[in-house]
Amino acid sequence: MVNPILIIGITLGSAFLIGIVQAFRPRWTGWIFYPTLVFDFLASAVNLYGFLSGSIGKPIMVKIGGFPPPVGINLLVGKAEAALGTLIFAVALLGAYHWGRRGFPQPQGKIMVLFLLLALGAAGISFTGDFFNLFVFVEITSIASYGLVASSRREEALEAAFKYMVVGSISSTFILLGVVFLYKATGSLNMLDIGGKIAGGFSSQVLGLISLLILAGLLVELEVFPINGWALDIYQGADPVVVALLAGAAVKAFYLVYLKTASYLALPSFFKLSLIFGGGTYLVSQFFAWRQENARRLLGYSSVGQLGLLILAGGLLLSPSLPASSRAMVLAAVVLLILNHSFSKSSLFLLADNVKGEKLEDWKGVLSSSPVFRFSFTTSVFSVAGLPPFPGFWAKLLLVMAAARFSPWLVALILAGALAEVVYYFRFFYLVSLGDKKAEVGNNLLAPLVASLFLVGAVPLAYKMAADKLSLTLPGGVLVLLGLSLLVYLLGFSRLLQWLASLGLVAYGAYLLLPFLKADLSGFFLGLILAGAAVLLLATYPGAKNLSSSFYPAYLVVVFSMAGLVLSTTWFSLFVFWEIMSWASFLLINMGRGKKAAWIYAVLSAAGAYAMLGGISLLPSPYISSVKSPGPWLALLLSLGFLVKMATVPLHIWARDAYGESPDDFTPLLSGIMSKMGVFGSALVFLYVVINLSSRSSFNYLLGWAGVLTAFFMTLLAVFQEDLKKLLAYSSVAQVGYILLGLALFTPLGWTAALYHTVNHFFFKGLLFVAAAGIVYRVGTSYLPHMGGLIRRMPLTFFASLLAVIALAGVPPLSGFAGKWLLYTALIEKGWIFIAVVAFLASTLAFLYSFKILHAVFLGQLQEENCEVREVPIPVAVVEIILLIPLVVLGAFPRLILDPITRVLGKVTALGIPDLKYTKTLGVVSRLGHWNALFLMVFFAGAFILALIFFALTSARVKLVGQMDVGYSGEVPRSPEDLHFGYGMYDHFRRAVKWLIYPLATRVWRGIYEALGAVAEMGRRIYTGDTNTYAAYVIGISLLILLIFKG
Amino acid sequence: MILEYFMLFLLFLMLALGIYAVETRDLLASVLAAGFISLVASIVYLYLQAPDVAMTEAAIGAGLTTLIFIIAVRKTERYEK
Amino acid sequence: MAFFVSSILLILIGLYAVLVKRNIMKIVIGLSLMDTGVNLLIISLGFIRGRTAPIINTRDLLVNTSSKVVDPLPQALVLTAIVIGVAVTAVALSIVMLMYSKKKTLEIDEYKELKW
Amino acid sequence: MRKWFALALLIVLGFFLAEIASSFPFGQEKWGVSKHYVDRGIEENRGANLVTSIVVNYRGFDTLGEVTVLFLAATALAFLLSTCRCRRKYRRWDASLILKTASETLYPLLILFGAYIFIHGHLTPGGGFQGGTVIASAVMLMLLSYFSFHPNHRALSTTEGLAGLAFVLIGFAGLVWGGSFLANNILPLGQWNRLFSAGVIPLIYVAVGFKVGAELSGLITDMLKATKEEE
Repeated sequence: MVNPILIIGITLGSAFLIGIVQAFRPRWTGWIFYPTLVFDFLASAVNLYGFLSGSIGKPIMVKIGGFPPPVGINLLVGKAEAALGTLIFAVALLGAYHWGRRGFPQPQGKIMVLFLLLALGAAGISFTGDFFNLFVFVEITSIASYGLVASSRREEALEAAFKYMVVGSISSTFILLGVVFLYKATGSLNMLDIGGKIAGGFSSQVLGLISLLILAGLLVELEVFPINGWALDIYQGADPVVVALLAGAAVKAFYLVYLKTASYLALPSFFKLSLIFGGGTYLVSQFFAWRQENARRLLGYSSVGQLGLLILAGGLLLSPSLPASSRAMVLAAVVLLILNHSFSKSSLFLLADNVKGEKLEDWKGVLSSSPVFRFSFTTSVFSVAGLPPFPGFWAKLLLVMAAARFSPWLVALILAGALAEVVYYFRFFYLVSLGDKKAEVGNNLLAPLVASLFLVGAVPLAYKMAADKLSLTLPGGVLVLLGLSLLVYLLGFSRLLQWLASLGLVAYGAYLLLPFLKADLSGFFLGLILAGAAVLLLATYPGAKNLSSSFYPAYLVVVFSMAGLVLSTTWFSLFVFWEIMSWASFLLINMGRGKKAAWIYAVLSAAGAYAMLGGISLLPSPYISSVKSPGPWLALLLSLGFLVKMATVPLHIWARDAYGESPDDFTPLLSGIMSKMGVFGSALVFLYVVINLSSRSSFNYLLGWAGVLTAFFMTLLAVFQEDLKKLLAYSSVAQVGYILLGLALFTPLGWTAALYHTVNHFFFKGLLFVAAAGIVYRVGTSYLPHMGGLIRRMPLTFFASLLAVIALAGVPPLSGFAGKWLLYTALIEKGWIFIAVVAFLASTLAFLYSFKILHAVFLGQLQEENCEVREVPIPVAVVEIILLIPLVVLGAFPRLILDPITRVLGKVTALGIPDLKYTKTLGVVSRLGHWNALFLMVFFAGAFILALIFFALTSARVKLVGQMDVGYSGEVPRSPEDLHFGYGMYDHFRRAVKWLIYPLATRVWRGIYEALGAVAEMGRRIYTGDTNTYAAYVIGISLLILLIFKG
Repeated sequence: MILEYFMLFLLFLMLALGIYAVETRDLLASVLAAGFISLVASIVYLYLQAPDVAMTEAAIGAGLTTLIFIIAVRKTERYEK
Repeated sequence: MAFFVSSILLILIGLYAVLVKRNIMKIVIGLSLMDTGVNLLIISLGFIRGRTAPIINTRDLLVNTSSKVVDPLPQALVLTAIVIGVAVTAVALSIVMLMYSKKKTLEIDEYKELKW
Repeated sequence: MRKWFALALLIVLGFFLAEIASSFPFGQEKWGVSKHYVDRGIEENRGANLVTSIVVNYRGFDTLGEVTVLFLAATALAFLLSTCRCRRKYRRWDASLILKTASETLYPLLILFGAYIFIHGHLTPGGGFQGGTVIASAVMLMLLSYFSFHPNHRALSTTEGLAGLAFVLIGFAGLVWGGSFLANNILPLGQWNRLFSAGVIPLIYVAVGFKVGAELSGLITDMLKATKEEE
């Protein structure tokens, strides 16, 4: 145990000493400055360790002057104070190192004194047990902050410092008055003493007003809305290092003392006060940041918002009606939030210090400038936005679960704020990752790197805390695999090694998870994931591709989080893996060309996930299989996240570009497997939630329509798509729509169709996307009119694609037909005739684009620039062949997959097994009809071969012409595109159905976004920048607090 | 009794000076008025049996604060627009 | 009572300058007036009618002291507050001087670069 | 508009403050923890001036903070004004002979007086802060009289640093020999109302006096000399 007075005394002594040394040897000041900070940090850390390990049982009470508490001043350092002290000095050390590396402004000894005393003041604020002493430390902190904020001597910095000075003076006047009044009322200045008196029944008619005066003063320092204009100005105008220290450390001390004061002065209205101001600040700030173009101010809004969340959590802690278990959750959440925010925000501000210019535009291209920058930035943004696996994520989880016991509206508020945060942080992320040019970035990156490494290091701790409080268990094997996946990043020097390691890891994963490969729903999907991932990974052979070094780790994380997802037994676990999968896939999509698409994907994923979390928080039990008596809203909330991943209309707007512009090596996984996680999730919702719904049949019917409309519209859009990958994207979404329809039927046959299609869609869409990746790799574009005639250059790929397209179109004899047959049978059996009609129409339309794929890519004349194109690389070819086999085999023997599905459905007791029989002659027999797959296969193969022979015999009469080797009567074609088959294909048809493909959803979503943005922009104007006005806000809000809460 | 009326006078004087200090456009006069308020306050402190505070207010509030205000006004502008 | 009223009024006069005056020097003067008012209020709170200053320099004060002197604690607090007040004023003035040296004006309207 | 709005706010605020203040009847006896200081102060500290006892001993930690605040302010001001291109509006020549002569006479006297105040801080009104300010006023007088007068910056810094260290070290001495930081039991308390009494209180107040004197002198000097040639 280190006596906390040593920290304060030694730091003060060092500050005085620096003053002397500065006068004689200015260079030597560092020799006092840094060791003092290190000592402070170590001393606090030793105490913290003491508390955590239990060797210090009680809070350390330091009686200054030897007088017992009410007489003398005392310091009271408990676990929270020790932790906060450690945090403050850790952040201070980082900031000091960073600043020293960049060079302190001269005279440096003076700045060091200010810096040291700011940290000391913050520590003192949290240590002290005496109200007047608190005032003194508040003043130390404030004056040091005024000086430091102004220290860059820029005009903006001075302006910010002045505003802070004015507002801070008013706030400390309130605190001083409150403290003195408190002394008059209670006869004491000691926090414990006063707390004891009040708890012991002491009361006075003005006690409420007095307490509120103090709390109002503290709320000013806590930057609550709308009295936080000054704080935003500091974030924008002051030196980023100072801001890191203020936002990362000093404010947290104010937060702690706010909580302490509120709990000592214990008025019943305090929790409402905190909830209202915390919640309001949180929501409003996250929202106001939407259109912010200044990076530092944006970070400022985020900081203010995070503080608001902390205050809201504090309000929960102060609430008398919170059950003890939820209390523990909130406490854990507060600890994690503070940790998370301090380090991520320090990291971000210190990174901002390395970027020239403050506008978001100036940040363009910084991500490609240095891997350290990229790592720190990504980690910090993920962390501050509360994404897995960082502490902020677990904090959010804990807070939401605790808030759910309180009020669903609180949950909604927290999640809405979190969503708004994702919106602007990922807008930031998207703008930052734009740009091919490398931005000029400073190289003072060690401190932010350390801060972000700390965030990474805190992940196990955060997980443990959350897991304890939520009794959450994640499958251990999967966690190990996820950890190993991240280690693949370390092989970043060689992509080939990464690829090999990834293959090995997937194999190891399959070995590890083998026991779970049972004939149930989880096992079914697990098999698909592991086998599919292994095959698709094979095709990503790096060769000479320009893959990011984080491609493979992220890929593996997606794969294993999917494995964890399907193995989950609780909704928590499912949500955690769902989020990990979403954000790892976001990173992968962001590696491609479509940065903006990645942003939209992020926002919609987050919206869906938070809806899901909201739903989960309202469930009485976290076990997936025990959802009792849900309302329709709950069912909808739970399924929203899955619907987003399945890109069900109208949540599909992300899909085209996210699929189309993601890295070509990732798209097969995204389409073939990841979209099926939405299917898995929806299946769970249907099985365990919707089934208990009183309005179950209408809910199912609604989702059935959603599925079929998705299928219809996406098919329609695919028909007119001119980009190969985007066309496949639409097609993929449409197919998943069919699957959703099958699930919504909720009959054994419908589910058989859905599961069958799930597997089958993986085969043909995986094949098509792998082929597309190969083609794009060779041709260099995904734009259809630039292809054509490739059949002669890539015969294998053509053949593979041909079969895949036949399967896709659902034409006999290949595997696709079985899916369609089953689905239509199920639809008719159920009697959803209208839906069946639309589905039929959609699958007819699908022929159009199926043909387009073959036609525009492979048939017609070869473009001149493609004359030298070679067959796809060998690994791709191998994968094509691997995926081709099941298409044919399943086409002939559908029972190979129908039997396992029947077994799986046998386990699903709610559903029963499908009414299908198999006979030698009739093949598969349902109540409505039958079809013999083997016979069809032989028949069609025979016909095909006959046609082939005929063609071979007559091919002598066919003459090949060059593309430009044509002439119209006098007219000369202007460009090869004019003569291209695929160019403007179905244009006439497009004109006819223009009204149907109007991008309504996109427009509506964009309209909502822009409208909200405009409102945010208007709202922000209450921060007029005028000092008088800010002061008036402070007085006005304080009066409001006094008026409303004095009761 | 006279003393109490004198105190009332002093308090009134303080308020009057306060309003003057806030409303005058001459910053130097404003600063001096503020210093004078401190001086008056220190007399009031004596009445309130706080000699320590009276000394401090006279030395720091009336003396030092006024001095640094004067320096600051001299180094910036004397008249408010 | 007059002491309470006038010290509160002094605080309000100072605040009025902070809220209304468009000159940064005036705002700082206002803050300083506010400080004076607060200090006066605190001392008035500690005053006990008919008592003497808390300095025990005669022997008869030694016995039964608490019925003979005013409350010394508020005085001690004000002592601290006055010194802190001058410290804040000094920093504020240095910021004002620097601001003036950049833009050559004390008008608050010129210092509204940071907003929204 | 702004004026009336502000007035409205202030009236409400005034109402609240009055409501709180009026619940404590003016001039009436109400002891809290300070009853301990009044009743036992002499016994525990021997300092005749109870305010000093509180400031330096019972709440000595606040005073340490207060000293720190002043130190901070002086540091911040020196830092900020070290590059200020402020207007140079004071004389570049010495003041009149009368002022110079008077200043020279008063200078040592004022310093002596300041020292007297803080040495007697535990006996009479006043103490380190007041004494220090008086010393600073002596320096100010010289600054006003002589254009070229410039207090030795290093000496000032050293004084203020050493004085501050002395405060902290006395505190630590209390921790080591007296059991707690700033404990007043490491020196004999002596007899009530004597110069050498009250244990460490006079020592601390002397240190504070030196520190405040040096700091405020430095502060005034920094402000006055905060000029860069702009012509």
